[in-house]
Amino acid sequence: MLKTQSTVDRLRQTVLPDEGRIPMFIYTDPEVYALELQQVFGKAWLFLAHESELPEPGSFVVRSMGEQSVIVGRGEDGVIRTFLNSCRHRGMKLACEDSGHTKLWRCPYHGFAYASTGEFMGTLVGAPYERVAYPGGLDRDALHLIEARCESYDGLIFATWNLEGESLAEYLGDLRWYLDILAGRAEMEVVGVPQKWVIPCGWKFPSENFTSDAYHTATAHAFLAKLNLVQGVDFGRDGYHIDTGNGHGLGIGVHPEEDGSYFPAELEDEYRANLDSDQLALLRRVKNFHGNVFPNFSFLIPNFIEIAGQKVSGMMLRVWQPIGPDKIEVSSWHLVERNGPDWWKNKGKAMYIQTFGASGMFDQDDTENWELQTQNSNSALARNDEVWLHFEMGMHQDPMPGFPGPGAVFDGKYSESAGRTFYRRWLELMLEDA
Amino acid sequence: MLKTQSTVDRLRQTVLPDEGRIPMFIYTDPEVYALELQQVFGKAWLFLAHESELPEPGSFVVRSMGEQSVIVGRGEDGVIRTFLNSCRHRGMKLACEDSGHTKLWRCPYHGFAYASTGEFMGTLVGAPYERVAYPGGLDRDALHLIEARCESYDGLIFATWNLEGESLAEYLGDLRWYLDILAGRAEMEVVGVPQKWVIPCGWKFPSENFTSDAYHTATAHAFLAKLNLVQGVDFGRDGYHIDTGNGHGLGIGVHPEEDGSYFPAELEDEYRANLDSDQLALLRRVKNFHGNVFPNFSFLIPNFIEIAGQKVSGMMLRVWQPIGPDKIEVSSWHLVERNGPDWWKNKGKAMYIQTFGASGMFDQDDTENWELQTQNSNSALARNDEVWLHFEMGMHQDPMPGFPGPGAVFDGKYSESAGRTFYRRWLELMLEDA
Amino acid sequence: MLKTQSTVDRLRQTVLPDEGRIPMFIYTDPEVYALELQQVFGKAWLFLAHESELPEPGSFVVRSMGEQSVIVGRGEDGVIRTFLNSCRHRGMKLACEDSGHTKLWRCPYHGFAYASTGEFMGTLVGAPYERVAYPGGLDRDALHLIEARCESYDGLIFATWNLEGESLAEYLGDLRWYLDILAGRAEMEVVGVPQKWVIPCGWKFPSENFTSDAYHTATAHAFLAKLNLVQGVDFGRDGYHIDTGNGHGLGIGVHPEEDGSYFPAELEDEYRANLDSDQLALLRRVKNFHGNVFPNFSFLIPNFIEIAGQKVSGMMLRVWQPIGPDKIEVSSWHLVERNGPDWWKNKGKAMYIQTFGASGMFDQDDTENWELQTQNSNSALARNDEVWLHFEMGMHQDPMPGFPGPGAVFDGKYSESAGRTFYRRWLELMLEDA
Amino acid sequence: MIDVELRFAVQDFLIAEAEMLDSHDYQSWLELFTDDVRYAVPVRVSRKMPAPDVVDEIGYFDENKQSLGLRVRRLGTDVAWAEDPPSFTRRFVTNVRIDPADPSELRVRDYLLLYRSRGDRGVYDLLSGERHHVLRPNNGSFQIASRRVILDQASLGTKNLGVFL
Amino acid sequence: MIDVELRFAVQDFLIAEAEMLDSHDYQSWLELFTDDVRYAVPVRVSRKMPAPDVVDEIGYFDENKQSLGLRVRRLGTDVAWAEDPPSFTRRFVTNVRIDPADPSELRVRDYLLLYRSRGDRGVYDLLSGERHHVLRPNNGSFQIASRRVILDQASLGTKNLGVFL
Amino acid sequence: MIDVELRFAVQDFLIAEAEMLDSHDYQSWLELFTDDVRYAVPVRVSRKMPAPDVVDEIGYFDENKQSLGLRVRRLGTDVAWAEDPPSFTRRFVTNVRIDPADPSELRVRDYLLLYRSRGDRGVYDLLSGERHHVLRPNNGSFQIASRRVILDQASLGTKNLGVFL
Ligand code: FES
Ligand code: FES
Ligand code: FES
Ligand SMILES: [Fe+3]
Ligand SMILES: [Fe+3]
Ligand SMILES: [Fe+3]
Repeated sequence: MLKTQSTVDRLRQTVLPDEGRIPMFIYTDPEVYALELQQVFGKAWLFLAHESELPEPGSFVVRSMGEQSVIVGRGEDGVIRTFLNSCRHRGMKLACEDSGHTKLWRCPYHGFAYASTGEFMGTLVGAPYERVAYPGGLDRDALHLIEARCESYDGLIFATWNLEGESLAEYLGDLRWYLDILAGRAEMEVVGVPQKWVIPCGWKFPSENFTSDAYHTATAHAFLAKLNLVQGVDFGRDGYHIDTGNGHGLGIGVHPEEDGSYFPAELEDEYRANLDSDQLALLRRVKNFHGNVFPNFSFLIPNFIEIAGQKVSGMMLRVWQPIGPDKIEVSSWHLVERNGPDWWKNKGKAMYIQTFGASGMFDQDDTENWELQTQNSNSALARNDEVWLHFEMGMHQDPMPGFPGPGAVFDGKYSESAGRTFYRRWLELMLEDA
Repeated sequence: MLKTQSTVDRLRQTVLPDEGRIPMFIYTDPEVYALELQQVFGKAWLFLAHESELPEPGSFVVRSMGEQSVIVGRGEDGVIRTFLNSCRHRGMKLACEDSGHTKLWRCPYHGFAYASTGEFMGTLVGAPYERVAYPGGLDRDALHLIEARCESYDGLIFATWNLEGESLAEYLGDLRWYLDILAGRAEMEVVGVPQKWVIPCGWKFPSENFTSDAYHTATAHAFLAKLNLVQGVDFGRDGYHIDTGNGHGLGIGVHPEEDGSYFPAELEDEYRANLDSDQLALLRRVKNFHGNVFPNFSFLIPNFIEIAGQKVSGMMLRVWQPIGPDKIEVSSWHLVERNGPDWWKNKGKAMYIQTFGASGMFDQDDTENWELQTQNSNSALARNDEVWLHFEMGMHQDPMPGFPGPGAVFDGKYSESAGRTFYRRWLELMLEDA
Repeated sequence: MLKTQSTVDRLRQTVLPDEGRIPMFIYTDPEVYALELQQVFGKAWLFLAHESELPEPGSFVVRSMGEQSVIVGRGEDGVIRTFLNSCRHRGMKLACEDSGHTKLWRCPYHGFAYASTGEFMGTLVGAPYERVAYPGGLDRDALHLIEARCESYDGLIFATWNLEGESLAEYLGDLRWYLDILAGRAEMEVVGVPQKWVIPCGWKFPSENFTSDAYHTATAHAFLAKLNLVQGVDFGRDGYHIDTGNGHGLGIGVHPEEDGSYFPAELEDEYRANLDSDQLALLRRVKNFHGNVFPNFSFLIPNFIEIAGQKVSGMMLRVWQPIGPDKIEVSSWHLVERNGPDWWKNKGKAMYIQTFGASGMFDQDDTENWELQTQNSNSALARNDEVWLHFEMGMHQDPMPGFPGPGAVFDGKYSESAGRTFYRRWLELMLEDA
Repeated sequence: MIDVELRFAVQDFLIAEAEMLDSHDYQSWLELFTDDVRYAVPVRVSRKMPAPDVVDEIGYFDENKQSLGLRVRRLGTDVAWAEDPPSFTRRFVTNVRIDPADPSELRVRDYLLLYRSRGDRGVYDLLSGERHHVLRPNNGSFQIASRRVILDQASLGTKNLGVFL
Repeated sequence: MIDVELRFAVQDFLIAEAEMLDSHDYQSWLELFTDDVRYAVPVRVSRKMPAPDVVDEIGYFDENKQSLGLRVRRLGTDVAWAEDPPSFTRRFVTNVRIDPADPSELRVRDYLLLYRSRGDRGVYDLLSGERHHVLRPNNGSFQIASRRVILDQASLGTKNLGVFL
Repeated sequence: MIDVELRFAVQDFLIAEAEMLDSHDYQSWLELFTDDVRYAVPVRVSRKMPAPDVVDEIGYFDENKQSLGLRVRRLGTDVAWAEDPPSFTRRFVTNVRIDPADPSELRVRDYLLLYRSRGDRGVYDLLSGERHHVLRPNNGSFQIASRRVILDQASLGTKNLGVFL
């Protein structure tokens, strides 16, 4: 890291979450980014796929960890693994497609072959002449695919290159109680495939937005009020902001008890079977639900809206995949209860596509902000004085007592507590063994 | 600046204006450029706009200082100010358009609002809930827009991030006497808006060309002779080259006294009211007039040509805005006397557009040179020995005595004296506190 | 090289050709590439053109050395020279076309002129006023074009910036015996001009492929077998792999003695006049012939195929010109015996175009591999542990005795010996005076 | 051989629609659609042959008249930030094919190349795709009863689809 | 419904013009213009709606027959460096619309996509815009009495306009 | 004035061909060519005017029916790695010109803009050029007896020509 020593020093001096101040340059500085790929994306647990995307043995999808292409596959033995998408011979990609099904990956360059479980199968099944080319034979073990550590929670598949560190469960910590409500309340499935598109913005802008930015809704998404799509709206304030203390954060918007649950009654039993009474009680009041798992995995249950007499919401998962210092590829999955009634599935999907995703009216507003913040970040880099961003919301606020869920829970969603923690965690990783 | 220490050393050893030698790599080296953004564009006075572009209180244009987007606006109080186009909250751009008119900038992300004078107006007018989101309130002063130091001379608006340094008047120094002739001789106005286009070239190539390169005309613009558009032409030699000693430079082509002034008689009185007798005498002999204000602001009164019996010239202002080490966005403004006669305005504009600007026959020749010099500069970077550029013209020539205007004035435009001074000034800034 | 010190250390520790291990990051790391431009392309002999491309005095082509544009021209005196395509005045390109014919290069910017032999001819022939602009005159010698050291072998023109180092003959060493068979067996000529296209891949992937990768044919080009275009194929094994010990390498596929020569009988006499008996004997058995001259010049006589009863092969020369860390511009020349019979020329050309070049079925397979290896290399850069590539083929194999040609010759083309030497030579240059 | 009048009627209709969008006349544009219109842009994926590369279960757009109307109304407000200032767009319509089998529901396909610039420093986006229309004759002209657009990217190279296809 | 013959006459004329420019036949091209032609390319700006985004007070081109002639003569010399070697250009003409109101002065609009490459390492520029023509019938064909081109960028992404639009 | 029926017959033919290629129906595409077809794509070079910039002695393609057939058969295998997954392609065919001099061998030219994406992160290639066809009437439709494509780059900006032009 010699070459970025000056960067490390600048980070140490200028990233001040405790004071609610974050310097603008860190969002897109190429040297900060190079360090992030190693220190953050090289060590954190990264979301890759939902188990429903790997229905059977042999199913696989191609995803990314940092900028590295990886194969997430369910082996013939049913176990889900994550491999670097790189042949052990000369580093050719083994899978060039987005997804597929196979017993065996045969490299298109020289034919080295690998089982769906990662073992090197020799070249015999691939190219002939192994005995001739390698009289001494090849070292099977040395040629096993490079494998990441892969674990799931509530059907959400994560992997990390940090083979010795904390488990996924430890990594998620207090967030699990809330993830259960999001993704563990029922059997969930991805509808189709993720939408993917490219935004010219630094990956931390959207991540921090989902972590702790309930406040932007009233202005950024002002069209809601202009078009009277929301009445007597609280502009996303009513509810809770939760700081789980390890970089993750979420906001839960709630509606009055008396409204009764917005979720389909048809699924009540399944919910009850999967959630404890406190989680169930909270689910019944959920009006919207957003958050981010450090570093770049977000989730959202958009504010319910009424379509032809029925309240619906189309939930989604998001990965803000960096593909450069100031560019991301967004993946947006629509997730729904597999056993949900058709009206819930159909209207939920329509609502999701019309309001979110590449053409989504909300995403349009947000991408505009993230892109222009990114342009300012790029130019801030060269300034002789720092441009500070303001992260002071809820700085001196105390968590509310007596909330059933874990973590520091704040009354009302207007707080950037989890955002400050996001940067504490980020800085910690960036400076680790520097 | 640790990371560019090796660059600083190389500059110290190889940039030798006194010997008329400049190394090729400095024109596009990414590290030199990173340093320039801080040392040159972070400290120099930069031209942004002409006062006629801000006709009334609330008028604003969006321009650049180095790579930073800034708003140049006339406040409700009539004062012209320059602000970083970056919200104090999270750095979103406040103005995304090229120009406009407003009493108030309301940030599209969370609604923080700012008066046209830069004061933070709180979020009340913007987004609701300030009292809820920030119970302790927000620090109005800390949230004032980041403001650059902004001054005008002869209607030319400049700004700098160097808040304590010399004034614009001091910065321009001896050049002012000549700027008066260019932009102060009468009430001037920008016609429409600037043309803008992108050229793959380093910003110093065009800057040095306008500073001291009268010599290229005969060859680069040889079509003039080929098409007999110039007779008995002196190929741009007759006249004066002026080195004001602080990095600025200009060349003034003159015609014989007896020809009488080429400028419209209708404006004679206004000229007399604005210029002293020496300036007036010089204006009467001006055939062409080009120069550059360090670092990247150029001006030009092209050689007069006769259109249907009347001599005209369409003057222009230029900014060679770097948008990367080897890329610029050119802005070209057409400036004319507001009270000029129609024939002067109409023919002058036609002449300007037909010969200069993106489609201009002269600019085509020049962009070709600057682009290919840039390609050679990019590759020179990797050479084990330096590629030297030749800057020796007029090196041992003495200034002429008795010229009424200030600065070192050379008889005949063929001299690179001001070009050498340009690089002296440049090097000085680059090495400052390095 | 201060800034890449950390890179130099990493290279020293991780590039281990003796162990058959090469780290993935070296293929596209921007800092490795910056070092390569200086240490490898700044010092090695680089192929530029074939003498038949410069038919007469005044003929010239524009080519590249590293990223630098150079003019390769036959002077009025008939001598072939290589000049930096950069005017000594301000570095404008003297030749902007791909090829041409001239007595004199006149710079389009200010008119400095140069003879086809590189001497500065003053500006008189170019722009007027030299006496006025430079009363003291200009130093003719100092303004001579920057000239590289240029030599030919078998009609192949090479140049280097290393003016004091080994001669081309010494540089090629043992490879010459084989180059004679390739390019010296008869009077050769380039058919038309080279094809050029851009591939997003690091330059070393194709270079190592031509140096020592006979093994990929069976898999990468499996369509041959699928379409029964090859019967009883040995998948490119039968023949010899040759490691000339200085970074160059080649593979020669042979057919049974009894088949008799595949080359046209019409040329037998000319071959005999140019080759010694051992070379001639080998030529008679050549079925295919591929190799690479360190660093990035490859050649290939593709496996002969039968077209309408006649065996033909369309030979080619290749330069893998880097135009960035992970991008190359390929130039592919089709070379043929000038005195060859029409059937050989026509069918050979058709065979070349249909199987190789931008649309070539073989090149398509290979570009796919090189592009995806490049993507993996780009991402490997950020890994906390190295991704090793496997280079162990033929590691413990001894050269065969009694082969008439020089160098270490291995029986059977399946060996990566020359590939390992390629990286030994590469590392040596990269670490030189570091 | 398809009737010439019909060819030009269809072509003029598609070209007129492009002009409405490129000049931001969204109100007129909305009226081109039938009340029962289905406007869909499925997701494209990169798969080994012969696996299908269009995924209809999910899309970038999945609209009806009401949702299209909502999008248009939104663009009429002064808070549709992403398109104010609006992108400069140009919709090049070529390769028109008409299937006259059912005159009451013409099946028409074309190729669309959409040039989009936010006017920033020479940068622009290009979107390419094939459009499948169902056109219903409607006094002298047509109405769009269905549109399905197959985009030619598995990962869209434009920051958002704030522009219609 | 516009007359078919007229449609093809106009289309053939515009396509023939594109061919002249793409093959550098500037002399023939010049003759397509009337002596009183006005050829203008105004500047485009990025403004908040509903402010106009075309500025006619100033332009990238503002030509008459004489100045077009000068440009053409210049291209005929051996010192028009910027276009020698010439760019490889291709002018894709689509979305043609004809207003036949005044047959003596046809108002025609089209979309122009201009591909331009200097043949360098796969790099190219694209210019996109709408052209407004006034065509005067001229024995069997037309002459261009007026052209106004609205480019789709506020900052042109090409090093110069050494090519005609 | 060229016959309207002929215009549309030619245009429909070229558009149908583009569709075959864009939908990877190579078998049907191959049948569009006569047995004696010559399919050539010469190399383009950057030269000072008036030197010719097309080099016919060597090309990116130089095919006959047999070699085209081989390419098509290859694409039918499961080892044509470079196009499996296949590129998403779109061939925009415009500026069609017909020379009806010899009805039995129609000389036709058009402009081709080929959009190509491997579906990766918004990246795409664009190929531009002019195509010269010789079309032979063949019961109601045509067959291609000759094709020559002039590409607009001296150094192709696409990794390979695994796609037909
Ligand atoms: S790279 Fe996979 S087998 Fe060689
Ligand atoms: S960024 Fe401006 S209000 Fe938040
Ligand atoms: S750069 Fe060549 S003469 Fe000035
Ligand atoms: Fe939002
Ligand atoms: Fe000039
Ligand atoms: Fe190969």
